Amino acid sequence: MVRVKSRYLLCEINVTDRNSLLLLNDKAIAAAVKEVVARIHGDYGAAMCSLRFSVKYLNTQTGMVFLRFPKMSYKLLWSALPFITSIDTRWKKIPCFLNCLHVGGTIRTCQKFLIRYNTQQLHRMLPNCQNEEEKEKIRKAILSCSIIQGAFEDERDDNEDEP
Amino acid sequence: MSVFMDLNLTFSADRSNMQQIIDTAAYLGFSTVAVNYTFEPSIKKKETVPSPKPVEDLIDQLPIVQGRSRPIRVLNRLTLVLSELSHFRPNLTEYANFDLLAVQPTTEKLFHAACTQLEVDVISVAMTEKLPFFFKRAPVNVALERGLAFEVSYTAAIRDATMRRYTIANAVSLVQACKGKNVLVSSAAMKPQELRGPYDIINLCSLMGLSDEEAKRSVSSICRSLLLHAETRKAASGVISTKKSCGEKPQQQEAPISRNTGEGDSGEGCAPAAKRLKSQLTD
Amino acid sequence: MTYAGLPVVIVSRCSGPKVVEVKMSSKTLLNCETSSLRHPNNRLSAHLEQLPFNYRATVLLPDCGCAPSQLDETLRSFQSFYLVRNLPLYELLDEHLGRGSVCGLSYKTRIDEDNCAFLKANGHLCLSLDKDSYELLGIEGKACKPKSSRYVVSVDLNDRSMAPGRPRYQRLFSGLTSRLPLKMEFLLAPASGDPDALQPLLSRYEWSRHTPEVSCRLLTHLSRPDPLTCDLRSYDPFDLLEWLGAVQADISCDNAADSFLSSLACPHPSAQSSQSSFLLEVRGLLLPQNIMTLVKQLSHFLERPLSPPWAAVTVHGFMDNLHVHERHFYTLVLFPDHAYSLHLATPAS
Amino acid sequence: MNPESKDEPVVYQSVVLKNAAPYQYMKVCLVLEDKSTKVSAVDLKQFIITGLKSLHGEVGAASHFDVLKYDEDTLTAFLRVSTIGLVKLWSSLTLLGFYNKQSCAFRVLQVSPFLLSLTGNSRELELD
Repeated sequence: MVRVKSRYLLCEINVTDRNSLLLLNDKAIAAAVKEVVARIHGDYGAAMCSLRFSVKYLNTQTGMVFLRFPKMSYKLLWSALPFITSIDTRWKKIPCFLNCLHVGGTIRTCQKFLIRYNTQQLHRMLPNCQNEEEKEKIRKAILSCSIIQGAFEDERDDNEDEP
Repeated sequence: MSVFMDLNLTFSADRSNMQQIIDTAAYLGFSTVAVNYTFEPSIKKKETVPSPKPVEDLIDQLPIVQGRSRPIRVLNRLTLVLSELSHFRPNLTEYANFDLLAVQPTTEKLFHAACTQLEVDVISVAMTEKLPFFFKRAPVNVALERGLAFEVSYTAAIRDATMRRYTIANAVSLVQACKGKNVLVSSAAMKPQELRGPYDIINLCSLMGLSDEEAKRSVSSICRSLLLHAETRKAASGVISTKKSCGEKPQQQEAPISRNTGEGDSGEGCAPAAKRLKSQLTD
Repeated sequence: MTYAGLPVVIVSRCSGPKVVEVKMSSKTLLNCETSSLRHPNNRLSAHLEQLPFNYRATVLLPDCGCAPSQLDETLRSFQSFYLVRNLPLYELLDEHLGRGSVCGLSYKTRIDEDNCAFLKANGHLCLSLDKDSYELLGIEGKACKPKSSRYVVSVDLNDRSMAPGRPRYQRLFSGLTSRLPLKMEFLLAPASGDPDALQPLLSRYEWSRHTPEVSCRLLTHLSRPDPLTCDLRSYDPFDLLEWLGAVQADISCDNAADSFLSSLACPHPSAQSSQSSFLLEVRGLLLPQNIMTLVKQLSHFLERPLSPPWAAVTVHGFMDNLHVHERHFYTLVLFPDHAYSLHLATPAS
Repeated sequence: MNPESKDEPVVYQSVVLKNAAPYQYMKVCLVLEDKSTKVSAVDLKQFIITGLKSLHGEVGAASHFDVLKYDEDTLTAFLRVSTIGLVKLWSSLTLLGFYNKQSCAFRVLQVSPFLLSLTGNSRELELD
């Protein structure tokens, strides 16, 4: 079967109050992206965004999100993302901005990148720890990084939902 | 490249409107147009297939194509909106009255059937709604091999913003599925203001992901091969061709596919047409 | 260098033309050439020959102190041309006709859609055909572009193998009489200026005679590039052509940079012309020799007192012209010292 | 021109510019259902911007184009747009369907990278 090519964007949702991240869900983010694309790129953008766009993964703890765009129009759609200033959830409007960290051709490359990125972040946190207990926690987390794969869907998945 | 055609002008009983639409098409440089009759067959209501009006009843006078010295050619076409496979009756003689036969499948199953079995020329893709199915490569490839074309009509995109999104989105996924081959772009216009010129359409096609060359083909050569396809379909796979007796004076819609100049070559039969169709499609 | 910032600049001195092109997906093409009418190797006439059928020529005379009556006369002296209706193409193979005494092109045919035909002054008959017609004709030609479904068949009627009775002639003749009996409306002009050359044809077909239309427009308060402070040849060619286009289309160049409607401005440095300017125009079927005559007259005119500091001749070819495969025009800017700069444009559709 | 060329007028120079055209020029005509409607040049430009905004969003609306000339009687205009913005502008014109609730169409008469091409169209030659 011929594969329809996609691009995966790994984005970090930056908020002032980290607790508000917990209110987010896939739908709210997808709606925010569609809304901003329609505003910035009009009906054409909206049409391109209705094809094969989806929020593949969201971590409400870290604010990491995977967006899938069709390869032919990902640059156009990506160019609208910086104009997201807030995401509407059912409870409240969360002011935020998206920071794109990585663009990959498959979910797996993005996942690898994310693991490396998270490890780096943990390493940076380590010297800032106040006591031994916290340090131990982070060390454990670093060690566990290489095996937290269950959170992601299998890569083959995107081969199957070809239109 | 051959002449420009618009193979979908919506039929209207209003004579002056029809005249205006065809006049505008000629003014925009279309050498051939097809008047489209849409029919939605159902089992319950015993409706009859519409019969095409002869050109004289449709309009008063055939306009001259802009920049040329010949009049526009007007054909008829029937579009069946299918919701049940059994509604398509392949042997219906009424179908034979039309120069072109199109179906608009509403479900994935019907789309598959249209691509692989139905004896039609055009598969029309709905532009006014989000597609209820995906275009699968396999049936699309079969359709391409059989010389069918997929139709995108742009009038809906002019009427309304939501429709515009559906039109672009559906057209883009169609173009991806058939890799830009055999896409037919037509207007489905009901008013003269809804028609657009061939070069405007070619430019618009770039939004749908067609290359310039493919876009040009979609309003010219593909239309031409479709007409040949229709001719051979009616002529039993291109082997046997039936000719009307010469008693009738040759009418517009019966004229064989004329080579561009449309002059002096009416002696051509249907036999080489089948051969030419193939070469046209593979080039 | 002259055209700094633009892709290619090649300067070669007093030698033959040498052109280096940058590989890009080729679409718009602008060839700018500077030389002098007195230069022994100037290629002006060669360039003019490349556009065998012209539809319109204009002459812009900025700041002209005297009425250009002499040029007006030149334009009115151009030969008339004939529109012949329903001309079967095989007629052009006639010995007395298609052997260089007559030239012309099919009228109301579009090169991207229809079959077109051209009869050049050098006796070459060219046909641009779609695939079906090409196969029916059965004469060897070549595809317009690779993978294109259009073909060009070109035959030299002066060639010995094309003499009546020879096999190649017979093949073409029978092709155009039986297999592909093309009939077209044709614009024809006597290439040598002898109107009798057409007589055998005119006696058999419906025809009409046309003379080129000449008009003259007086322009006042023209803001124009000012060559006193700066050589005209140092302007960006696209800016210069844009300005010439604006003058011809009667578009104002006096816009503020922040104007809502248009920010079109005259190329800088510019000046208001102090005297009136003239724009002469001629429309019809113009041949390269007509243009050459015009250029010669113009260079005489520029030598006279009170004449403009320079003059611009713009010639539009017939759009559906085979030899330029796309619409095409050129602009010649002529100076009193016989120097010229020629801009040949080949825009894509 | 090189400074030497003043003393030496027989300099030969040939330059080829490929795809360097900075602008594209369009000759367009607005066709309205009600022929008596008046449209000013400013209205026209506003209308085109609305079309750009609806099809290509804020990015489209921000792209610059000039109305070089406009004839109110025939509703014909010359537009200038940067070469990269042509597809966007043209497609917006194509899909503009309503002017103040009456149906309309933009007829694109000619497009060229040279304004001069728009002044001489041999296809307009009428001899009949």
